[in-house]
Amino acid sequence: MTNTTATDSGSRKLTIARAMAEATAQEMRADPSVFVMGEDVGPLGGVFGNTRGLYDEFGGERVRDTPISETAFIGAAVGAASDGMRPIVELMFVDFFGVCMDAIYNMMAKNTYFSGGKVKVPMVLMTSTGGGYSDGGQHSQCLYGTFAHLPGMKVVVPSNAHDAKGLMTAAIRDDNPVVFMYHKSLQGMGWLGTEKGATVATPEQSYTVEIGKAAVAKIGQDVTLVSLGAGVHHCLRAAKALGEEGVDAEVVDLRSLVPLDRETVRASVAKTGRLIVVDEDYHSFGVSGEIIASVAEHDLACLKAAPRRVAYPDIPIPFAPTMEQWALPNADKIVDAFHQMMSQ
Amino acid sequence: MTNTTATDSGSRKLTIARAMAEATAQEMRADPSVFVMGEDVGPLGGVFGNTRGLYDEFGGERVRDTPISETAFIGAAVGAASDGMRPIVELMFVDFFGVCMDAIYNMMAKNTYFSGGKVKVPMVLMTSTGGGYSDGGQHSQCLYGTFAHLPGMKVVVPSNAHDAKGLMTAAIRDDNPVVFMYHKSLQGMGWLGTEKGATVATPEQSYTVEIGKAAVAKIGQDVTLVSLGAGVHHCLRAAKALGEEGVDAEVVDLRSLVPLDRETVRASVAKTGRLIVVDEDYHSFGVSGEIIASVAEHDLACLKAAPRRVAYPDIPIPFAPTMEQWALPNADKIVDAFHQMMSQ
Amino acid sequence: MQPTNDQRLWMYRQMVTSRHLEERIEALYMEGKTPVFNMAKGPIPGEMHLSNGQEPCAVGVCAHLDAEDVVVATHRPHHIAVAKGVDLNAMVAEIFGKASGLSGGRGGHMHIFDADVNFSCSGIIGESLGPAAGAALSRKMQGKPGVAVAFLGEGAANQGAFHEALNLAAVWKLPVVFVIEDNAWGISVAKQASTAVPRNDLRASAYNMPGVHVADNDVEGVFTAAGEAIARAREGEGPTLIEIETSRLAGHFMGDGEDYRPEGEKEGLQQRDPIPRYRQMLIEAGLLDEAADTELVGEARERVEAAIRFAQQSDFLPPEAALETVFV
Amino acid sequence: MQPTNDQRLWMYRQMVTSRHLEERIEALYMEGKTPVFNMAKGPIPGEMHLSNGQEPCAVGVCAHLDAEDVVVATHRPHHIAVAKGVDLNAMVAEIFGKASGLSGGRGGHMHIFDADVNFSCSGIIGESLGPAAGAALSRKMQGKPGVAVAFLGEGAANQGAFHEALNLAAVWKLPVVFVIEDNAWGISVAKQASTAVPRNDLRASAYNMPGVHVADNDVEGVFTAAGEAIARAREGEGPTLIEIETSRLAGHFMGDGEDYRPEGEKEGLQQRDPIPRYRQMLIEAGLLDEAADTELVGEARERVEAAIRFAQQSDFLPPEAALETVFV
Ligand SMILES: Cc1ncc(C[n+]2csc(CCOP(=O)(O)OP(=O)(O)O)c2C)c(N)n1
Ligand SMILES: Cc1ncc(C[n+]2csc(CCOP(=O)(O)OP(=O)(O)O)c2C)c(N)n1
Ligand SMILES: [Mg+2]
Ligand SMILES: [Mg+2]
Repeated sequence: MTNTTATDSGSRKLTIARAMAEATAQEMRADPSVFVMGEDVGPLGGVFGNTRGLYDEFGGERVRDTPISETAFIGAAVGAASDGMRPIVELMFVDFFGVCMDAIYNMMAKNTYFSGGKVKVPMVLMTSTGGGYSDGGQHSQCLYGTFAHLPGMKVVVPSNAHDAKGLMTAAIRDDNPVVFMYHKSLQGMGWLGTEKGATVATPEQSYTVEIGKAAVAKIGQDVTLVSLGAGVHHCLRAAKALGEEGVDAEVVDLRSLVPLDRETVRASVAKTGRLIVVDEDYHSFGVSGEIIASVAEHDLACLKAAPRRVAYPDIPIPFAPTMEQWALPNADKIVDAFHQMMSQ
Repeated sequence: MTNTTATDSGSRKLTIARAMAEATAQEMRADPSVFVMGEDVGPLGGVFGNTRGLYDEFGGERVRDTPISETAFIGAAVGAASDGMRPIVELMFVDFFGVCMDAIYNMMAKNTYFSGGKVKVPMVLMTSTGGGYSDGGQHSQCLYGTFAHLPGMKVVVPSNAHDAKGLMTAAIRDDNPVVFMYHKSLQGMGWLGTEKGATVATPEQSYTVEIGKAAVAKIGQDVTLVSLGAGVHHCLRAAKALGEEGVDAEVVDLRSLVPLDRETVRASVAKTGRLIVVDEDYHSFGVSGEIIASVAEHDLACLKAAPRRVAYPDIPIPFAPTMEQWALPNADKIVDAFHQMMSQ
Repeated sequence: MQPTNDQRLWMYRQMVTSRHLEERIEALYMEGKTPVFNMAKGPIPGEMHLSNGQEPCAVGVCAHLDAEDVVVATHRPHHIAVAKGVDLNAMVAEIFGKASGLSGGRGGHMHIFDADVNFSCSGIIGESLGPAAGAALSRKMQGKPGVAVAFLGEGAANQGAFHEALNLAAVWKLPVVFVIEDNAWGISVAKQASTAVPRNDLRASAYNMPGVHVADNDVEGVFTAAGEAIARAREGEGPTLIEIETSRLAGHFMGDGEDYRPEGEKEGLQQRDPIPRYRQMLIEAGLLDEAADTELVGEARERVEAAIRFAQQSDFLPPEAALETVFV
Repeated sequence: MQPTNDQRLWMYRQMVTSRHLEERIEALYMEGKTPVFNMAKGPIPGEMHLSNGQEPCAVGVCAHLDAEDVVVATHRPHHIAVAKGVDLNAMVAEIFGKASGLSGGRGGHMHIFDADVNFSCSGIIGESLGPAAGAALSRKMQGKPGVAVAFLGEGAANQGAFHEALNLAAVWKLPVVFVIEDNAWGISVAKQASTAVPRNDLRASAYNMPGVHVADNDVEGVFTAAGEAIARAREGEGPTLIEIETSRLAGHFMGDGEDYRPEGEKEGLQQRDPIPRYRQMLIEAGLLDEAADTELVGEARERVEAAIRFAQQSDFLPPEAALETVFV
């Protein structure tokens, strides 16, 4: 396994969309059992660009447009994965999980256990997450907590193209089901707005990023900002703003929720004594609560102040940009949370 | 609204199954718009007994057996609820949510918001939860966190018949969608084993228990045990055992997850300084993390020790009773958790 | 069942109104999105699914409906909303996300809810069907008049919800009509690549209900088929499935490059644009002349312009209103 | 397509084996559950769905299958597992939750997975279909031999997954056969109260695939229908839907009071028990006599008894093994 980090990646920058497609193409070249299924993944190249070019190179047998039948084709992926194939299947928006969650969580995630480890289900379920571009309450959710809560599937959430490529390659090679949640605002598709920080140097050769290891995206001493996906970029901006005030923030990019790298989070908080969790998923019963609890139950004494969260409130996602932007996490809210923490 | 507590309930004891059926019958008598739909809710009276007697009294028009088509009939309940009816619809096991979650969380829970409050969706989704009787990994889950995480639906989890009746009546009268999660081991159906503590004195007349208010099931000074549903009874047993050691535990029965009564939990922990959360749902990204975080972020200083959780591990639920019982929360584990807390 | 002359003119007027609305939305949507197309920008952000070309489906069905009847539509709802009589000002304001919008801007264009005329929709494919069946059940149980209509795309006919809802409606003999707008595409996937049968009305027999096909985006063909189906429903004879061959003149959503279309397809569709065709028919039938048409079109446009002005002049809700109406 | 004499005897032997297995399980299941029936008690806790009466469906289909072929079954899997050649010892040990069980006791009776003979099942209604289609796709893509068969109940034919999977299989022309075991009941709900058509094979036309009906729980009728369907699949001609009229001689699960059955139904079904009927046929055909039958039955019983002894004598895994095999 070649592990590469963002620093030794040379200078070629890729978007996450291209990084995902490149990892997929490389694995498809190397392994004939890898194939792709989903809505509009073929000639269109995926609504979010992450299968672009694959149809031209591999044809319609291995890059399959499906009917709008998520239960059937995700169920089919489970059946194919247990029969020697390595399907990569796309749920176009994570918001649609409700029409097909049984195939995902009761079969994909559990068949290995039900078989005592004898049936492998090596498949990747890719799905887009996130809002911020006024797509309304059925097309803007993150649902990180929803997937991470249910056992039997790994859950990865990359924040940049380097990690996306390496995590995608690792996911395809993993003998377990992996849910690959990519945030639309990071895809580098102009029409969704583009978080520049996600488009980073990405090696051309194939490599993996280990699933289950968080990254310290910025080293700091004064406060730990923990996030994932798009939230990492809010944290990095907040860290910059705090830096101008002389506050040295550390930013932890979880990269995966299952397995969850509690060690890295705890080590960081042990150093800084302060924790702010930033999550675009719903506030309650999700990622932010889990991270805070994981620290508090482990070592209360290391905390110099009550931990805080900057999460999406427990409301459906409103369409109007005024309301949606107000509700989303951003760097200012993180800086405010830090100030409030210090004033208590 | 008549609020009644367990103490002034007289002496007639009911099982939760009967309490639910009684509340439903009373509301059906009072309000012709209330009706029941689901698999085997008719002549059979519900696999878990909670619609027993309704078919005989109200007939097949108002107590409707459905095809095994959860997406259609829960979707139909949404449509009927927005059209002047008050459907009570059953998802036989919560484990089946994956075939119909879209109707639940993207429509039932959001249509009111999408309409700016103009469309009401007064419906109750009843669903059975929990394991302990070797029903395997697709028939034993709690999934409390899964439902509580997603906005727009109230979520109630009664621990005894008194609360079940009052919460059911409140749920039926609520103009919002309410998910009513009843634990199989508390139903008082002999064939599922019976938690005696769930079958309590229950008034015959109609009354409501307010949704969103936790109950202090046992007052104590030394440690707060927070739980819901079947877990409350584990806590009460643990409290008894601890009492024999001279430790005075307080038991908080959440009763609802949405709204979540953080105040009652925080007030209890402010008093005891110690928190153990007991949850039969999966450990990570769920109820236990949320409760701990809700306390830690609010007031770190009140905690005399790191909070702990006794939750179901992040594994599918095994069939073999040896493994399942080992994995489930119980009173001994709670007592152990307390001892560990004190030895640190 | 043939439309009366009044119904003919009503249908034409609704089609013209919807088309003009969509053309104006198209232009306004692009404001702020050039030279670089970014969905988040401009006065109308987010996805935008236009219904140009599909107006016959909406008007031919809604010609038979009153405000009390229930319609559940899809992610592509404008033409149906117009024909169902959704308040135009409040709907356009909703599309702009304004306080005066149907939900104050919480829903947006994919979530048009107008309780006054019993109109709603869902952005999830196939999810219009269950609620429509449920509304029909509600009317049946209450003994209240009114039928329900679910619209769906031909792509949605491969979603499990389709099967479940049709079966439920048939078993319970509900007063509901299922109307498939077959525009031949589900985003970039052609009907024949995703659907095992050439026509979805053939699937009606799997539910023991009548299946009716309307060819060639024919306004009056829709009128007749829907009229019969809705009459059946009103008379308590149960559900019907209708598939209408229609045309999506625009992309799936705005910003769609439409490279997947076979060459010449779009031009061919535009040549068979149902609105000029129907105008011609009405002129030939002596129901319309140039002057009357100009007046009718002018009125329709003015209604739309007034709604747009209303929306533009409205304010946004204060941002923290986002927290309200989760529960009533 | 007619069975050979060997196939006839094979089918009979499998039916007898399955039936004896179920009768033994029935008795063992009740241990510890009297006088008070409590599902959690006894050597076999949890739900128990017996398949007595449905054996013809299993043997008529599996007579055409090899180990390499894929079968996905339901919550009621024993008869199919026996006919598919699932390791009987390991299967019974699984039902007892033992270490020597197929999954070490993690799955239980609703989650029988035997990769050696490509057998699996799911306890969620309708969820056998997608995986079977996917296994068929896998064979097609790999150019490997083998077909897939999904079993489902008639109640499952109203679940969305049915529709989606049949359509997908037809569009992609997959080597898969869908076999509906119509035992007339979904728990307490009768087929006619839940299904808009009298026979689900009539639904095949909605997917442009052949639909075949087998009446009267007829072993050889199943054999013929399945043989043709599986041959079609092997020849690359795509999927088939079969519905078999069968009978559930027991309750839905053990402990079911069965009060919902019309009077006399159960007795009628028992009189038409397919196993004695088939025995009689084989005797009349001169393939079996009393002595041969006694020997065959004795052998089948001994296989079952050996498996039960194996299971009973096996240990449980250590409890903490619950934590293992979540991931490989
Ligand atoms: C369950 C689900 N899957 C996928 C989508 C994404 N999606 C939105 S529109 C669309 C195509 C729908 O095709 P059709 O039903 O024919 O309607 P049309 O867009 O042609 O009007 C898809 C796949 C969705 N909204 N919901
Ligand atoms: C999606 C889903 N809904 C409901 C159930 C509960 N359930 C288990 S078996 C059953 C009846 C199934 O009937 P059928 O498909 O005819 O199979 P049979 O039991 O008759 O073999 C039901 C409703 C389930 N397991 N999954
Ligand atoms: Mg279409
Ligand atoms: Mg059945």
